[in-house]
Amino acid sequence: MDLTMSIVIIGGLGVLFGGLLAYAAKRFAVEEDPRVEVVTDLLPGANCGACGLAGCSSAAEKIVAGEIPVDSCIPGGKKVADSICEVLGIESVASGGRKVAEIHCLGTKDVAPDKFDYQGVRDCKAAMMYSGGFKACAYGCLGLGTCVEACPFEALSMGANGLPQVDTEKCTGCGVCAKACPRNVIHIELADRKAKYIPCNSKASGKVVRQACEVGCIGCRACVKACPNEAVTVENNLAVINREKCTDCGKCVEACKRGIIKDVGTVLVLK
Amino acid sequence: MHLLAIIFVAILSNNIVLSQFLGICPYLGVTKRIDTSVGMGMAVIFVMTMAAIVTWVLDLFLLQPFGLEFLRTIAFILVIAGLVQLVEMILKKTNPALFRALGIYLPLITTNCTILGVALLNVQSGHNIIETVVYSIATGIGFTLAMVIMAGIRERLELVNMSNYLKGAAVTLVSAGILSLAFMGFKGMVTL
Amino acid sequence: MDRKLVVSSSPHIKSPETIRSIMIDVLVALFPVALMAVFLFGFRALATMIIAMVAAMATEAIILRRKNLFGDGSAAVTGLLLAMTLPPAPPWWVVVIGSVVAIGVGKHIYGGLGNNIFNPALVGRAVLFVSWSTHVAGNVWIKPVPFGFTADAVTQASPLVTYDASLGDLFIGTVSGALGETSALALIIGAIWLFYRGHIDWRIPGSFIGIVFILGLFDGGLYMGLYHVLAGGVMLGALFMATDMVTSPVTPAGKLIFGLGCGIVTMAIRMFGGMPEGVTFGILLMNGLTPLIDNMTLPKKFGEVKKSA
Amino acid sequence: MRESGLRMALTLLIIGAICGGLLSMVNGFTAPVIEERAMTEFLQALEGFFPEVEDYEAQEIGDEVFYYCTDNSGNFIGVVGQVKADGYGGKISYDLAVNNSGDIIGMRISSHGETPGIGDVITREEFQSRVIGLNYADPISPGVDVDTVSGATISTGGMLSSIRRVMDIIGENFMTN
Amino acid sequence: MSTLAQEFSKGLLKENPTFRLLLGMCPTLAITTSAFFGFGMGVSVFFVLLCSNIVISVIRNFVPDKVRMPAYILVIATFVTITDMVLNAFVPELHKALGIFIPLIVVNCIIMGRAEAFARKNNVIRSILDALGMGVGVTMSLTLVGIIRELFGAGSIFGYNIMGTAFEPMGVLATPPGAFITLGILLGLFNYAFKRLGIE
Amino acid sequence: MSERTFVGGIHPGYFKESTSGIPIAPAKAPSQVIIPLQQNIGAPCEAIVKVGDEVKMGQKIGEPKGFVSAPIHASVSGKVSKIEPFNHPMGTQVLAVFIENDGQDTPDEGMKPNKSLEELTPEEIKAISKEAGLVGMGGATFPTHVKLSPPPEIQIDTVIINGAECEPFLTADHRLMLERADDIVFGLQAFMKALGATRGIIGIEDNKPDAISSVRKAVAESSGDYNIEVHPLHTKYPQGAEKMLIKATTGREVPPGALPMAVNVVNQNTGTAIAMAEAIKLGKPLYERVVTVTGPGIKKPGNLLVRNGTLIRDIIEQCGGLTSDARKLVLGGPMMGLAQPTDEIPAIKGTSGVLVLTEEFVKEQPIASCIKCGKCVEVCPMNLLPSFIGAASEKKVYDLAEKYGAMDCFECGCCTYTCPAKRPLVQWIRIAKGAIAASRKK
Ligand SMILES: Cc1cc2nc3c(=O)[nH]c(=O)nc-3n(C[C@H](O)[C@H](O)[C@H](O)COP(=O)(O)O)c2cc1C
Ligand SMILES: Cc1cc2nc3c(=O)[nH]c(=O)nc-3n(C[C@H](O)[C@H](O)[C@H](O)COP(=O)(O)O)c2cc1C
Ligand SMILES: Cc1cc2nc3c(=O)[nH]c(=O)nc-3n(C[C@H](O)[C@H](O)[C@H](O)COP(=O)(O)O)c2cc1C
Ligand SMILES: Cc1cc2nc3c(=O)[nH]c(=O)nc-3n(C[C@H](O)[C@H](O)[C@H](O)CO)c2cc1C
Ligand code: SF4
Ligand code: SF4
Ligand code: SF4
Ligand code: SF4
Ligand code: FES
Repeated sequence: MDLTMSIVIIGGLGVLFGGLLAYAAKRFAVEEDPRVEVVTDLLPGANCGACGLAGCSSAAEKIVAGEIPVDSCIPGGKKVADSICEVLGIESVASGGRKVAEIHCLGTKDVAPDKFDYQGVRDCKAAMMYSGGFKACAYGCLGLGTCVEACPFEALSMGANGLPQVDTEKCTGCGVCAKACPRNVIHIELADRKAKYIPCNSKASGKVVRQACEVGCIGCRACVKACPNEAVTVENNLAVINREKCTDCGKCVEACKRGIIKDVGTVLVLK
Repeated sequence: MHLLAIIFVAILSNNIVLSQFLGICPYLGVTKRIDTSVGMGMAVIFVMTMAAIVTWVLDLFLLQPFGLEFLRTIAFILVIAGLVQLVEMILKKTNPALFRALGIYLPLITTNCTILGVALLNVQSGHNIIETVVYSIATGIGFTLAMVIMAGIRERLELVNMSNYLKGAAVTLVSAGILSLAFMGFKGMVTL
Repeated sequence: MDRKLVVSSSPHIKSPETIRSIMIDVLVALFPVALMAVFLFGFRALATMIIAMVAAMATEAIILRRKNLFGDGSAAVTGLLLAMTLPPAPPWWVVVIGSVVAIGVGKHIYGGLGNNIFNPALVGRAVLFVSWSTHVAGNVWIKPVPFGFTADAVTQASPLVTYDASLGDLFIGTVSGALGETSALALIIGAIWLFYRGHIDWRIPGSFIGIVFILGLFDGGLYMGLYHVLAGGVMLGALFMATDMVTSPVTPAGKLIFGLGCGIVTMAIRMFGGMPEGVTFGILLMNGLTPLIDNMTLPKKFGEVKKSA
Repeated sequence: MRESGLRMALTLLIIGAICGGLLSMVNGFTAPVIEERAMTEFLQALEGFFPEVEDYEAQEIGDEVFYYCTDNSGNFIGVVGQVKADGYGGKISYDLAVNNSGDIIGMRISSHGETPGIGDVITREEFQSRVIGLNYADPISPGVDVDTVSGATISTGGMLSSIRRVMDIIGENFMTN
Repeated sequence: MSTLAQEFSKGLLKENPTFRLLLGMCPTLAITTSAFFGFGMGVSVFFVLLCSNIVISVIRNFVPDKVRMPAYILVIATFVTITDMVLNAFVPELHKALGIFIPLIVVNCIIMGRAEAFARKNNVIRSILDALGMGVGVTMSLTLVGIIRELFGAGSIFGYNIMGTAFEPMGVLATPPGAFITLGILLGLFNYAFKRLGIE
Repeated sequence: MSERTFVGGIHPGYFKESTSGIPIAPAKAPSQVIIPLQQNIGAPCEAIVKVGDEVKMGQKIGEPKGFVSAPIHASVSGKVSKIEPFNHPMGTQVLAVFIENDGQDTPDEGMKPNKSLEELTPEEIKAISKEAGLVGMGGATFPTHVKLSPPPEIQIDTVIINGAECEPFLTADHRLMLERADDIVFGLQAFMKALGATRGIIGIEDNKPDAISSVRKAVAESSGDYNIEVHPLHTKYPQGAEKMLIKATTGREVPPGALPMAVNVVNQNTGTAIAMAEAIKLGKPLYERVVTVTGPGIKKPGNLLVRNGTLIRDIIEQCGGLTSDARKLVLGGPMMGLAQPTDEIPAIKGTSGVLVLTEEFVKEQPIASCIKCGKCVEVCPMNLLPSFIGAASEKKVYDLAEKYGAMDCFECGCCTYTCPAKRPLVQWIRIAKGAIAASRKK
């Protein structure tokens, strides 16, 4: 008796709900793209905002709808972009190599003095509101760590020298830090490039730089002349190295009297 | 008077979260903002009451007559899961506005132990249908109350410099503990 | 110019008041209360207060890895107020655990001074109450012996159980009870100091005591109204603990609601509940509601015409 | 037709039937054990109160049950009430045993919601010893005739009031001599 | 295969259901007043988890997607009910202590979570290993919380008096507030420990 | 017997004694003035002189580029030596006209008396104020002619002269009220006529009883048929903030985000009134103003009549120079003034004070957590929740900051002044305002 009734009741309830659900599923069907959910799962879920949207799920929606490119998620990189392509059944786009943040300032406290004592909120943007920042160099890093705070991946830390350090392992190249920095000290670059680079951001004239910083680029063009590959140019008083042309020969490093030309990597991992 | 006592006990002195430990998962998960915790609370009140009524009827007319009380767990949960899914589908189609307000919480609710817990408590303590309805609504209100208080606390803690290790679930639990201490003050006021 | 100037946001002058000066003011305000406790309950009361304060300050110093024991003074206030809610002579380890819980759980889990949601001293007391009720509630109230600094302890029931103390005794404090709660007189003197220094505002104590009095009227007329205000922890709670700025609302309307809530819960517990004393639970509960209250009572901006909330 | 309604219903029917059947079988196996255990447990409890108990007869008074116990010669040896008291955290269920001269000889708390460390003193010797030995004719007014436990006045007071009430019932219904 | 070992070990620490995934918190709080109850609950969850993981991974290919949830729930509820009846018959003391939290294992997020996230996508072997790891993880966690609460709240562990007779237990640990606070602090400590050990 | 006041506010130390008794003295004209081409809120000016040009004192050298702007005039006679960016009190670099002073002070021909006030039409008064480059001298440097031209649908009925001078340390307005009361009354009459207002009010804090009686006397002696009242005000910072002043004198409350004209009021500083009077009576444009040079870091404090474009360093030198422990230079008062990184900064139309603070004022105190004492809430004259705005801004949750009223803060500084936890509330609020404004623009 128990046995049959149990079977009948639970089985019956099963049928009832199976049937009801089946009916309801037809009757109340709502169009929804199931791929959105799948794509959301694929995204890293850090909700970092590097894609410029509110979070990963809205990015997924827009990606599926084709409103933004499949490789919009910078932290996810090529891997995620490829798997999204797979889901959406479109051909993989060749998104460039992995990118990382690079700090373009070597003006530590010892070599680039402050012009006045700033008191108040310890935040670079806040400090910028008072006479354009306390550092004598109007382009250098203020060292209050707004970028460190902004990084959604804990890839930045404030070094003992008062400049932010990038942990290239953790950095996803999302660029959130670069956007947060009020002095545009952080550039996003290819991770595995072979080239020298110039960790200075000063577009001031050589005279001004000399007063404000012991190491900053003064735009003297010694490196331009030294480079056999025409990889170095000076724009706005600041030398820039073209990574495509640079062969990493090191001639410019010898030429620079201020010693500001560095190997990619040496400064990046400085701890 | 008896019904009032049920309400008092269910909301305050035997609060479902703070002294009965049911529904802790959403309590930790959905109390980040006040408005979402209100939404979740409303959804719980609705589903809880509906589920309690249906399971009460089921128990009285199907399980008890055949002496099949041992099937309560399985029968109830089946009914609840089915119901929630049905409601979700129907809401989505017929009332998209309400669905947007409550719908996102519905899937969470199936696996929320308050619903099954209250359904079981109702039949175990021999409530009649009126008591069942009152008890379920009051319990839902108690749940919402606890949720909203915690959401207020957590919104404030958002603006606070505290250890990252304790942020989130850990501090929520400690706060729940102190709140639960405070709610203990209501015990002994009304006995059922 | 030869010197480096300082640049900061306006304003360029600041009031001399600091957190530390406020906490010292609270300690000063509690001095008459402490004096009264020693006067009534003897040196054992002094020992309890010192143990609580030192334990609280030491806990905080360890958590913050701070050398200075006193620091900003808030731990000392917490310790002293915790002692004020305890019987004259609980075992020393109960007092120490109370202080550790108050500072550790009540305060530093939330990130320390200013960030806690619940009144630390009351968290400490509530935990003690539930853990060792025999030591901090029940048969522990010592009969006061004025000037009997080393007199033997004789226990006596709390006036909230017997309901037979005279209003005069309750006002002066010559009744049994927790260290800091018996003497309304000393509490009022202390509170006047805080009021004068601008650290407390009339709203919380006013609404708290007011509603207790009004509800007390229903419990037996004017006499009971006054009795409920004077007996037990209402005065201590309303003047020193509900007013803890960190854990009470900042908005003026919020303060009124907060005080009312504390008073109503206290009286509900006293009149219908299982225990003689509801102040601890009333305040803790309202502490939990404080963020919501603040949010619901945003003040009307200058010049703003009536707009719903 | 893979996702048809029929298939859905059928799947659930099969799973449901299997589950139902399985449960029923397990129940058939455990139910007697549970029942038997409950019986022996109760009998053991009765024996704990009255070692010489041989037979008993249940009698429902209000919503509480009283067991009228007799020894092997059928003599009335005492009553055990399965009764309830109002505690701090809800109802306290307990068994109260009274011998044939109306003295409480034992009690056992079967379930309660009192605060551990405070109200659960009712389960301990400290409180129970105050109750054991009381006669149905004694006054049992809480705090007056029998001391409550301070700090747990509600729990112990509630117990004492309930005992008073139960003793009245017992006196009325069982103590005919 | 090393990944199989991972399937098992992840539940112990890295994805510990209690301290990392914060699942099934209700019983973790409610019934851990003693080490034995914690252990008993852990084992019950373990049992249900194992059985349902096996069955679900076996039937996963036959169940239409739309009725996936009801079907899984049926399976889980069956094992829960069996646990309930068996405990009631043979370990009545535990059954009484765990009370309503036994039927509520049905909705314990760990079990449904594993069914949805794992068993439905993986074969039987992997599902068993997953269940074993998660089950051991839950049992360990619940027992740990139970030990702490019993030790300080009653002075004993698994019923054996540890603290001596002079010890006056800290009653609050046996109450709901104590449960919340203990678990909160433990969680904080675990977060700290995990960070220190580099387990993300 | 002072007026009703507003809720909130603070009573800081006033520090006014060191300068309030010292009569205004003209400052020595420097050998070179550096006149920035941006001297008011609104659009900057365009230079209308070239390097090498000879200019006369009072000659227009900057022509406004927009409606909300006022012309700029030379403050000395001499030769324009260069026009290039230079430090500006706002903390930026702004194009400035450098004039080598020939020491002659040759006046410009344009500087000649106008018709009498009775004969002038409102339009003419507005034109005079515009040509004279009048801007508000109470701090915000809003072009006066704009204030005198309300939209046609608004009829201004009351003009208030702000003689509150509630900022600690500053005494320039106080001295002006003692020494130039008749011109203040004349200026007010001009404003009233320009706006067709029927009521004039001069509000003065009651800690300046001598100024009150001096102005009362001037009102009594004034000619013309104007209804002018002198209102003593409760001494409390920020009594001089226009919304608070309007509330205290007329009982009207300017709604959040609105201007005084929303309640039919226009409000002008005493200095502006005198500049108006001088513009009418003498045809003199605004090229010099009274500056209080004060603070514990100044050796010989005083009130100086300073030419526009004089370097602060020169001004300080004339006041005996700095003491050895001077550490902070503020232009304006201590509550709202701007701290400067250097003293190589020219005085401009809005420079009401040069305040030098010493070591003891700049000791940096650590920022503690908010203890929610509510003192900032109590003192906020706008009735905002500074503590929560600050906390929200600290955590960069700007929508919450907005909810608690960030956008209605006028940065009076009461909250920061009073905060026992030493929280930089105003700075956080400013950051939040910037962020909110930026997100609104999007
Ligand atoms: C958290 C908490 C738990 C309590 N638990 C109990 C309890 O289980 N039983 C009880 O009688 N009273 C309980 N009380 C009430 C108090 O202990 C109350 O003071 C006591 O019952 C009155 O005793 P007294 O008259 O000796 O002070 C509890 C109070 C609190 C705050
Ligand atoms: C954008 C803006 C527009 C203004 N428009 C007018 C106006 O049309 N009429 C007027 O009388 N004042 C106007 N004002 C001036 C203000 O009322 C006020 O006097 C000025 O901002 C200086 O005030 P403060 O020193 O209190 O900041 C305006 C101010 C600003 C900032
Ligand atoms: C906080 C605060 C305080 C102020 N204090 C004064 C003051 O004491 N005296 C004054 O003339 N203006 C003061 N102002 C400026 C006035 O609000 C208003 O802008 C000025 O009186 C308008 O006149 P003006 O345009 O002639 O400068 C203050 C402004 C603020 C925001
Ligand atoms: C008026 C006033 C009352 C206070 N009351 C308490 C109190 O009741 N309990 C307490 O732990 N601290 C109290 N404090 C100290 C301090 O605010 C408290 O430790 C904070 O809650 C810790 O963040 C008080 C401080 C003041 C100024
Ligand atoms: S890089 Fe930019 S944001 Fe980072 S510390 Fe330097 S100035 Fe600040
Ligand atoms: S360092 Fe910058 S680019 Fe790299 S992850 Fe962090 S925010 Fe993104
Ligand atoms: S919030 Fe703004 S208006 Fe209010 S006190 Fe602070 S600075 Fe003044
Ligand atoms: S004055 Fe300072 S400490 Fe007090 S509430 Fe305001 S911000 Fe917080
Ligand atoms: S276990 Fe109760 S809600 Fe998850």
